[in-house]
Amino acid sequence: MKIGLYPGCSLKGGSTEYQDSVAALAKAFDIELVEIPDWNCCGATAAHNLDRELSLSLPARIMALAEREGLTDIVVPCAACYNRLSVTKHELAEDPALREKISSILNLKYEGTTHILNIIQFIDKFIADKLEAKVVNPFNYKTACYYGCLLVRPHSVLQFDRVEDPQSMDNLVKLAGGNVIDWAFKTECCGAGLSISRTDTVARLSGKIIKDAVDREAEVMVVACPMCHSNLDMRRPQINKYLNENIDMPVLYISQVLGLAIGIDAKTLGLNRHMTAVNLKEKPIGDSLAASQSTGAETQKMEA
Amino acid sequence: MQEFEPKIVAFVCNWCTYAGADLTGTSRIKYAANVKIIRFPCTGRIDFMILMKAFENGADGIIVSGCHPNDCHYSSGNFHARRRWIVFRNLLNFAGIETERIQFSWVSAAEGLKWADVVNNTVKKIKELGPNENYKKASVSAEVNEEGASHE
Amino acid sequence: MNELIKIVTQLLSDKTIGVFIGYEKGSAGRTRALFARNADQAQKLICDDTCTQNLAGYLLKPEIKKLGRIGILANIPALRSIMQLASEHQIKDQSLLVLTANSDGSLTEFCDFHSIEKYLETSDVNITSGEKEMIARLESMTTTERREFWSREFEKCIKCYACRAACPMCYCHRCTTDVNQPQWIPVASHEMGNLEYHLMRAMHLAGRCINCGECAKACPMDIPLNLLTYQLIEPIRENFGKTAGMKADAVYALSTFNPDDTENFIL
Amino acid sequence: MSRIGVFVCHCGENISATVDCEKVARTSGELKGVEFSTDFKYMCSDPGQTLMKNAIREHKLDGVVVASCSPRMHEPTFRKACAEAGLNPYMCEMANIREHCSWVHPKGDQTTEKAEDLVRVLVEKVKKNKSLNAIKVPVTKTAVVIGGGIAGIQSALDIANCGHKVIMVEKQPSIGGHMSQLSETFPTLDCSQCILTPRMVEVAQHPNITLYTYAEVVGVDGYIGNFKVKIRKKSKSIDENICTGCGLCTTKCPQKKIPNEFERGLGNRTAIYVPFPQAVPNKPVIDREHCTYYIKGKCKVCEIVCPAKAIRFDQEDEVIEVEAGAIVMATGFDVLKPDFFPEYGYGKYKDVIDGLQFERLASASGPTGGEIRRPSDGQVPKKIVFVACAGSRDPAKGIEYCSKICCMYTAKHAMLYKHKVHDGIPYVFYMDIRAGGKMYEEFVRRAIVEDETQYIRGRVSTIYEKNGKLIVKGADTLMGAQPVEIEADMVVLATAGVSNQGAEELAQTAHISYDAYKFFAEAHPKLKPVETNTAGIFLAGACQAPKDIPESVAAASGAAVKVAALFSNDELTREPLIAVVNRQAPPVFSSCVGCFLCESVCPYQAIEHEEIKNRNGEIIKTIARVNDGLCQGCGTCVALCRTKAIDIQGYSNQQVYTEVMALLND
Repeated sequence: MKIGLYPGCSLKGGSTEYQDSVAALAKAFDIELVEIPDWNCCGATAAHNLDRELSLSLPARIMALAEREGLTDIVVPCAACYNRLSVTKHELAEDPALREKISSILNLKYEGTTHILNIIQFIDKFIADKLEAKVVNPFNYKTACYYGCLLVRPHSVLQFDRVEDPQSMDNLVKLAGGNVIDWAFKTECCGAGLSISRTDTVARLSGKIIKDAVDREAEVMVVACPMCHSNLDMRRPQINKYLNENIDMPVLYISQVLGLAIGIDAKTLGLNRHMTAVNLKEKPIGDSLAASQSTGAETQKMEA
Repeated sequence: MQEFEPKIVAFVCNWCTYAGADLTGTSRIKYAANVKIIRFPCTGRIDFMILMKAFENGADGIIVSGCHPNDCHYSSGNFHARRRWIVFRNLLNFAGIETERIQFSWVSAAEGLKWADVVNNTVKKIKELGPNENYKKASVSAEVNEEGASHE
Repeated sequence: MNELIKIVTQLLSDKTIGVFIGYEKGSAGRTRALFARNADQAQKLICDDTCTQNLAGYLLKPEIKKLGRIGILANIPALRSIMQLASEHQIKDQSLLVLTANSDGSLTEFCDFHSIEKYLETSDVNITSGEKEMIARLESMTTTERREFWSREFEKCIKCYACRAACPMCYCHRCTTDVNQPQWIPVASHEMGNLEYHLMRAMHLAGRCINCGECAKACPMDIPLNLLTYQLIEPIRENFGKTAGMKADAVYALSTFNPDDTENFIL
Repeated sequence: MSRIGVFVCHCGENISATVDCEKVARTSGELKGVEFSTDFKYMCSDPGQTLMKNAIREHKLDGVVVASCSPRMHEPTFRKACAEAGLNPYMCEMANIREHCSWVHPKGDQTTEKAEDLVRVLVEKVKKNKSLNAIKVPVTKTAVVIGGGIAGIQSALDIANCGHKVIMVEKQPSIGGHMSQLSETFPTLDCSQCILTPRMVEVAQHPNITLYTYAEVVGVDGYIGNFKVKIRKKSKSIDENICTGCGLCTTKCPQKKIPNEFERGLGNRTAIYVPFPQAVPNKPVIDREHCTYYIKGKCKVCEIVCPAKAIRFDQEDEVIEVEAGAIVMATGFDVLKPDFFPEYGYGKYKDVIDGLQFERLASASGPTGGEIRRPSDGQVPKKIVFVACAGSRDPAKGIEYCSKICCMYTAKHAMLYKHKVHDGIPYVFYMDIRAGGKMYEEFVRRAIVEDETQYIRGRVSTIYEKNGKLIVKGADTLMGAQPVEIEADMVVLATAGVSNQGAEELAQTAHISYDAYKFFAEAHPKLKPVETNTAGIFLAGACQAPKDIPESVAAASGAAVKVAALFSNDELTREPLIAVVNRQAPPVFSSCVGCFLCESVCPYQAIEHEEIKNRNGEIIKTIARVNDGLCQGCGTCVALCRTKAIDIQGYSNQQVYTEVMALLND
């Protein structure tokens, strides 16, 4: 099975462990990830603030290249890239004239036939139903799933999960044997692109997120966005300073969590590359079963 | 040579298009005088045979118009009419009769301007198509045969 | 064949039915309809591949109806006629005794509509490939060419109404052709009258025609007038999802609607 | 030979400015069958009408064509004038030479010719017109009121007090509806039960009202004046005639933990129960879903303790059919299920409740006896956050419309809370305060000024629990969209008012239309607000759209007046422009062949089967018959009928055929 991969800058730079873990996970499920040849910047946080056509042309070129390669499903692990590609696809689908114009700017035919998948959608579509059978080390930790903003907003475009109270990552972690916590900061702002320019703001915003998770006894936090990860992981010293505490709860990518669960070794998954050390204590398997069952029961009760 | 002035009959429903054409009048919007309206309670009442009769008697064009879908005064008469027209147009086309000579439209009681447009565009189109020779030819032979056979 | 005679003889003798409509040998090597009212007459019954006429056309004739309960040897078109007539409230369930000859020569007896519906589900009810080709050829012509084609054909029509008489769906006591207040269809068989008669006939059969072709077979002038109604079968199936003569409780395609019916010609 | 009169109107200069009216009158006078023609400045004026009436009498006219404005304007005027002159009103037709001619074409011969054409068409049509008489339909002077909330109660009492019979159908075991759940009512803060219960009792005791509770309407046939309504009386498992309502059974029932619907789940009830103490009728029903006997096959404690021996375990549902002349729909509304907002935690946190639950908490007869105590631990909340527009005006997640009542009841809730918990702080998150209505704005001001309710203009983004508090996060858009966090003890969501469950099915059963939100649709949003498109069926209260109590009551009385007006005559008259199936002499009887393809084409179910029988009672033929009470005259059946057996009066085959002929053959 050939799936297109758009890594974007983060996965090639600060978050190579995300790329490594996604690759390892795909390999474990016999999925061939094909990096889109000659890919370019998605425009990130800057382009759409400056120039609309530029902000649409950049992602459109990426998708047009994928179309040319005959790739239909594109996994975009970075939530920011996923957002830009999805928004572009949506806007060009709505406006045929604009689509023509962008095609002519690119000098490349853009049809809009690719499916853009974020990491969770990718796992849901190609891995989830085979996952449980492969779990060898249930991820039996109290886990806080953090989604951030870019995965779920704007809802009218992405149509992904519940916008204020998403569940999809929680469900994946449960499949891996995890004990997810119900908490309040799943989609609160982490500080996003202020990561570099305003570390004080990031410390305050990300600090609240970390604090609430820890208060609810989370042992580990799971994310699906390199930017969230860098704020919550790399800025931990500033966060701890702001909170006046010493919180060492690690922050993992969802691909790393699932990788661990199916027995991929920590090094391949790049766990050693995190700023906040990942020191997860081994737990007996029985614990996790009891835990996941009890959460299951709770969820049922809630739904009822 | 005098310009061809087509004869066009409009079969319209009382509640939407007739009222829409009234609005064209109250708004003093001008349109071609070739079209004359015959009032029906509903498009559902319009029999395909009355369209054939209009052609037979020398109409160069026909307009059929009523309430937009979901707006029917009788809730569904226009839906039934629409089905009938889909089939009738198919048949006319297969029999080699120009379906372009029948203009179907939805004109609501608020669309006075649209009514004027429908009329003007139909008149223009029928002028381009010219007189309805196919039917006229057949009608002439009919008149000869029908002499004295007309009922009253 | 003997099997058929045996069954019908039994049915007639024990008065299960009053008359059986089947086929017998006619003149010039052709078959013709037989209305067997007793065992003797039943001996003349034949059943072979010359028996193609749609006998359902006789079901509503008062002369036949007064003979008592009717049995009929029905081919696929006749079965479909029965279904269509049932949906038009002309035949009641279980009022008929229907026999059908299968391709292997065996006989199937239907006691109710439901079993006929089941049987038809797996039967071929399409028009023949030859007829399809004819329609395609006409459709590929220009409008003027088609008009000329039909003009030539309708010119031949002598308004004998054999097509109407042969059609199992033309059972009205008073055809619109015969209405003279107002005179919808010109009486004489001139071109206009003929055109309007045939258009009217086709519209009245739209969504009801079960493509037995009896109209064209009956035409003494060999006008392919079955094509007019056959051509409408596909658009009606495609647009409205309806095929005539398949269900006894079917709702007529033009008696119902879907708010989402689509067209491309209404402004 | 016809004797037709043609009257050409100048309409001041509206027609005569572009049409040569004298010429139109002159040429139409030359048409075959035209006995008299004239033109006049204003045909619709008194002298114009007098001129017409005189001409009809003087020239013994048997048909009239008025060439003037649109028939949609003055057809009734001229038909009435004809009738006054002794001519059947349906022998009058109008040629529209104003809207369709003089106003849309320039002055000139072509315009005058068109006017002449139009007159000729109508002259020919009139020749084919037939004298028609208005249709008379008998009226059954009984009204069925569906729904026993305040709207149904008001409507029923008003109709019954006019001296007509009323049958009230309520699906719950008691009448009273949502109003009986309310604590106090805005803007006067009088006790809801206190003003409602006397009305409920009045319904039960009114000699003209028959009350069926625990019952549903399952079928509506017929038409205005002559409905047949099928009512399913669900089995109550008790004999109502014997039961004294002592209530002993409800105290002994072993099933005591069933969430009480009336208390919105904040209290419990037994399996045999009376929904609330003031219920009317005050007799219990057995909820078979929860009753031990129906589940396990044994128990029957209620039967054992019942002093009147009124328990009937084997009682079955009963379907009855009643005849009625009119129906009032008063089925009320429901509130949006708050699962639209997972982020508000309804269902997850016990202390996040909806407005109706708060009403029960504040009600003196409620589960807390009127004390505001939070459901989780019974503590008195010190801070309550009220969230207005929880679902209303929210196209993304809820519904697009304004639920209208929430602004007012939220202000009321804040006040009630403050009156009961003096040191408590009520907060209200709102979008706008919509307080149009008598004393409404003043009421909200009181909540803000006197009762110190903290109104925050902004939406709530999320609610979560932390250390036993509900953290409400929102924005204050009047303070520069500043984020706001409130540590509340309880949250009340003003969930949107939506159409009742089953409203769509009921609308289909009754053949009335409903809108995109499944509220019943009125016939005209301004001028026919309590009528439906189906003659004889009226609307009262919140089944039409969210309404507060005064509005519901006003609409209910409006509907009642419509019913009373309908019942003021023994017969009602209708325009005779309807379809008819032809009849002929035997043996044909009718050219209808009884294919009944017209049956499903009729939007009004007006096609019936008529059996023609011989002297021995044997059926000779079954033909279609048009029910003249149901037929509205669309003519769709006429166009479908292959044999032309159905025709429509006023637009008959003869008439339209003649019009086409006249138009094209000048």
